Amino acid sequence: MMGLTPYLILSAILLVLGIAIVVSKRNAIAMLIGVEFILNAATLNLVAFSRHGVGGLSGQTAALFVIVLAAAEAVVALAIFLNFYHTIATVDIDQGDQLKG
Amino acid sequence: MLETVIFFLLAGLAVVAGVAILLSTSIVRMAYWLITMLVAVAGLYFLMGAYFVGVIQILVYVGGVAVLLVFGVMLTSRQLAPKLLPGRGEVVWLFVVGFVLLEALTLSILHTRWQQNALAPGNSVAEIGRNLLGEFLGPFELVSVLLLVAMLGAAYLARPKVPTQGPQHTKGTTVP
Amino acid sequence: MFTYERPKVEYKGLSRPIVRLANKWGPIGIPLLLRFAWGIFFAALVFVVAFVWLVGRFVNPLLPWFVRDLVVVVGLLAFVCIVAIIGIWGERKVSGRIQSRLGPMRTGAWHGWAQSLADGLKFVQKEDLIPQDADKPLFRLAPYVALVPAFCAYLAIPFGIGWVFHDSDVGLLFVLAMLSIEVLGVIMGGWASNSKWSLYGAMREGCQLVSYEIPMGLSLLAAVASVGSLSLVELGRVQDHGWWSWLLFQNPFLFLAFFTYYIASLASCKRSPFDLPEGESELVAGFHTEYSGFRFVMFFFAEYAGMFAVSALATVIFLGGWNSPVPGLASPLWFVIKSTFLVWVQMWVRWTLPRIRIDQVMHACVKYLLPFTLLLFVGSSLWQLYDNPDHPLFEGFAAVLRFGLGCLGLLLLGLYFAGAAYGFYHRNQLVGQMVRKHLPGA
Amino acid sequence: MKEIELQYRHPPDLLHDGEIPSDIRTEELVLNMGPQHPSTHGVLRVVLQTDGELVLKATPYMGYLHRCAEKIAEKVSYRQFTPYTDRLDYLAAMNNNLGFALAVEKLGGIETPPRADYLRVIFAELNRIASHLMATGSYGLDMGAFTPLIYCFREREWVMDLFEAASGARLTYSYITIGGVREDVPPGWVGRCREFLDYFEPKITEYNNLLSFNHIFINRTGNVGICPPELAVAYGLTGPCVRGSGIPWDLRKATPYCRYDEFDFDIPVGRGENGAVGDCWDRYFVRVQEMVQSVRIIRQALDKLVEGPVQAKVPRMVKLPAGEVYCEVENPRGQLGFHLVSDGGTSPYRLKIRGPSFCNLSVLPVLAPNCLLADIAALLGSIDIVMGEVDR
Repeated sequence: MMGLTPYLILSAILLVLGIAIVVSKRNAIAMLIGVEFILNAATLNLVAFSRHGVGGLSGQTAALFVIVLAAAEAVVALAIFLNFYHTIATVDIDQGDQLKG
Repeated sequence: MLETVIFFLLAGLAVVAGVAILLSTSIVRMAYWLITMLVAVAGLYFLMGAYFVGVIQILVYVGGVAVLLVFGVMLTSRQLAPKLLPGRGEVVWLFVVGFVLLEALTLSILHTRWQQNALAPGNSVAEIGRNLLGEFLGPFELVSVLLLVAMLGAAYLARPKVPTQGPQHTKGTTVP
Repeated sequence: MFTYERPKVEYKGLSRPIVRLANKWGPIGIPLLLRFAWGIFFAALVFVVAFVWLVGRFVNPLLPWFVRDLVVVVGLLAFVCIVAIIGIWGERKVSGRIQSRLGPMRTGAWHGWAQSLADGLKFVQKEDLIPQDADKPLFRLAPYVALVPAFCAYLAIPFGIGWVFHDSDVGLLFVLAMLSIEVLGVIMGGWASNSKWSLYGAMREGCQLVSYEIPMGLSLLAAVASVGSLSLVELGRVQDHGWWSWLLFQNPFLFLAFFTYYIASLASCKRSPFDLPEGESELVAGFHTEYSGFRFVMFFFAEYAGMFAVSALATVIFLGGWNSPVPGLASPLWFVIKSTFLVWVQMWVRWTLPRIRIDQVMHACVKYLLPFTLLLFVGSSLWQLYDNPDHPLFEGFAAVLRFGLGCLGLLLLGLYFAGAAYGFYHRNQLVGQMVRKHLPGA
Repeated sequence: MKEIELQYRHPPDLLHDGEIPSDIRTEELVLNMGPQHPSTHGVLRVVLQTDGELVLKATPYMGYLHRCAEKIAEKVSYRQFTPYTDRLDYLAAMNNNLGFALAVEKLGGIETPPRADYLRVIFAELNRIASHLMATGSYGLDMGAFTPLIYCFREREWVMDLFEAASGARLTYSYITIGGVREDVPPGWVGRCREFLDYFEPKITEYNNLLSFNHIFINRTGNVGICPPELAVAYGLTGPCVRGSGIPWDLRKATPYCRYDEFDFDIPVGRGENGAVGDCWDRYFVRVQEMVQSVRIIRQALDKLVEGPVQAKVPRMVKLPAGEVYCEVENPRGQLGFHLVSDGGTSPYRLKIRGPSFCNLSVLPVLAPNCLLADIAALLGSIDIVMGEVDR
């Protein structure tokens, strides 16, 4: 029988991987991928607590919220990136330091 | 026993996906590794008996967000690929910081006494629905507003900006 | 003296012993196999069915659960293959009849029914081409990513009470989720081909599927909300009092939701008039331009498996699933008949209508279908609110309307059968005279 | 000319709602459409510069089917060249034969007997029907509708049978020769032809119900590829393309040849019923209406068909007086012109052929920008080119 700990450790690994991706990549879309990793780590925590910890279904419900927020975030971020690409013809975020479109 | 094996398979898949993204230089491959991770995590949800969350993860993340992501990649990636690998100094820093963070998290996880619950809660969709419209009604409404705002924002950001070129054609030109 | 020598076929792309075997016996064996294809096919079919039945009937309680699962999965796999094989043959026959031709008439004995088996054999023999600059791992992976989810969808589809691999609380969502993964395989294949036509196909597929998933889900949700369960078995069970209790006839919103679902499902399995991802007059063959041989067959199988899966979903949710029109005769046979009918309508539509343009596809979804299905969802929910003993007047009105809708459905079906009978009676005029005289079995 | 071109360099917005899809800048792709592409109707190559689905520029390249027909003409005798004309617009071989025969007869002053004239009209119009059937059917295919093509082929087969009975060939007939037609039609042919007309006329309504007035089809073709009348004239479009732009220009009425003035028929023009005048739907529907008119002409010609010889007295080796002549006929695709220069020998000194498909194709780069990718297929199909004639 699996306990809570393996899930939490996996979640920690995913979180660190996500942060590493966000930090190391200069491509906006790759950063978005990293953010998805971080969010998934959080969701995994929530569901694991719901299953093995206390709190019942609240964890799963909160996980749903995270998924929905991630979807909204991805959509807006992609729209921004496409605009970014439209303006300066690249998705290298180092180029986006002009603060004007 | 089987649960443990499946857990390690799926967890391994997710971690491998993450590492592969770190090392990859092709943005489309990255997107597909992300999808691998998402599916693996969905599998973990199934393993934990959270069927609804797992299915929603696949439906929304894999079927929606990931497709959008791949789409965005295709629209932007072909030229001027920005740096996808960090410099050598950065790698060292990344490794140190990541290792410290991971170590801290793991230690704190291992040294905390978690209040464990052997019995799985019911995973009925109906109960989640009741939860959403009962205890979580406030956040639920907020999320719906947020989704609306996100939709409007995305549509606004992606709107056409340059007016149509050329003369406007009138319907039904007369025969000379 | 000139002697004709049978050209030596080189079988590549198979494992070494098979290559040796195929090179030795292929030129003789494959024609022989074709000749006896019907026998082999039926023997395999009978074997699989008998195996599943035997294990299910007698051995099931004695075996560990995974053997039972294994058997059911094998049975489902066989079913999907048969659906695809019959679907491909049926598509050809249907198109032939609609176009006043005969379609395949020679392969196999009766109406060329072994045609898809022969096609399959041909595809297996073909060289497995991968373009030089393709992203090879993704190119190889893509057909599986397209096929496996389409098959997985069947794990949650109930063929009858007890005839389901796994009945869960989220069966409906599971099927939808699986159908939505299929698009990833298509996009993957289109991108990895490194051909611009394929890329266009993949982009169109992405646009179209992500958009049409929403009206599709909303129309289904209208039905789900009126039953109060996401379990497909439960959804089928509430419709077991005869055809007037089918969800299709429950209220006018659901009646319309069935049609919106059907339109959206056409788009989601890239059937005409939404077949833009592979629109051959615009994009040579769309996302599978560069695919050949067995990988192409996998995309093909995925398409037909998807076609049947969306039809099965429509059957379970709107058309009473395995329940007979008159109560008491429920059987998986009804389920298959109804789903096959919906698949046939898909073919009918395909061979009648031209293709829509991509901007029209998006406009149709966002401007018309999406608001309309939202309206249906809200309307159906409101109907649910009032259709109960608390509002006797409305309940009576609803009952009358339900009966009227049921009669409308029967009338439509009757008209269809009348048209079919007319067509059958006048088939000599519809199929070209010349064709009828010269081909066997016409 | 220059002004018109400038005016239409940026043609009107062609999407049905008057919106462009999006201007988010994405990769511009250069697409090589053809020479092997299902909807280029042969070996045409169009290089498309696209932004997403939007076509910014289309450049047609041709020459993949060039067979030096004009040069060959200088080396063979007049009679020997007739089979080469079959291969120009291979879907309308009778009309090509007719054009060449008329050019030679005009220069040589050869009088054809009346029966030959009527037979020529009948065969030319039958071939117009066959060619338009092919054009409309394959236009349906370009739009993704398979079935109309097969229906059109079914009817076309009957026309082919009629041709086979008269000439022995089903595609390249060489039936209309210098001085008349090669031989008289076999007994019973006229009745068979009438039978076909009776069968065929109601079928046109069937096609209209199936394809022409199909809502999807109209949305795909109406307001797409609009070619205004001025542009059509400036680019020298002829045939259904210019008539689709609303200009009632038909050589059979304008400069009647072959006793076309004896027949009563109308010139269908595009009226912009489903969009602007000169859109793809208009060009398509002009063809459908022309089939009706052809049926009318054939019926009248069959009634007038007098007995008599079908060949004028022309020597085996035709020798034309020195001089030059330009003769045009109304082909299914437009005006086919033969500019024949003779130095008094047994073969032309120079033969210049004006192919209608070639001239019609020239408007493609003007109409294509701001179309969607799928509209290119619609545009090409509505211009209805035959590469055998474009490349010659």
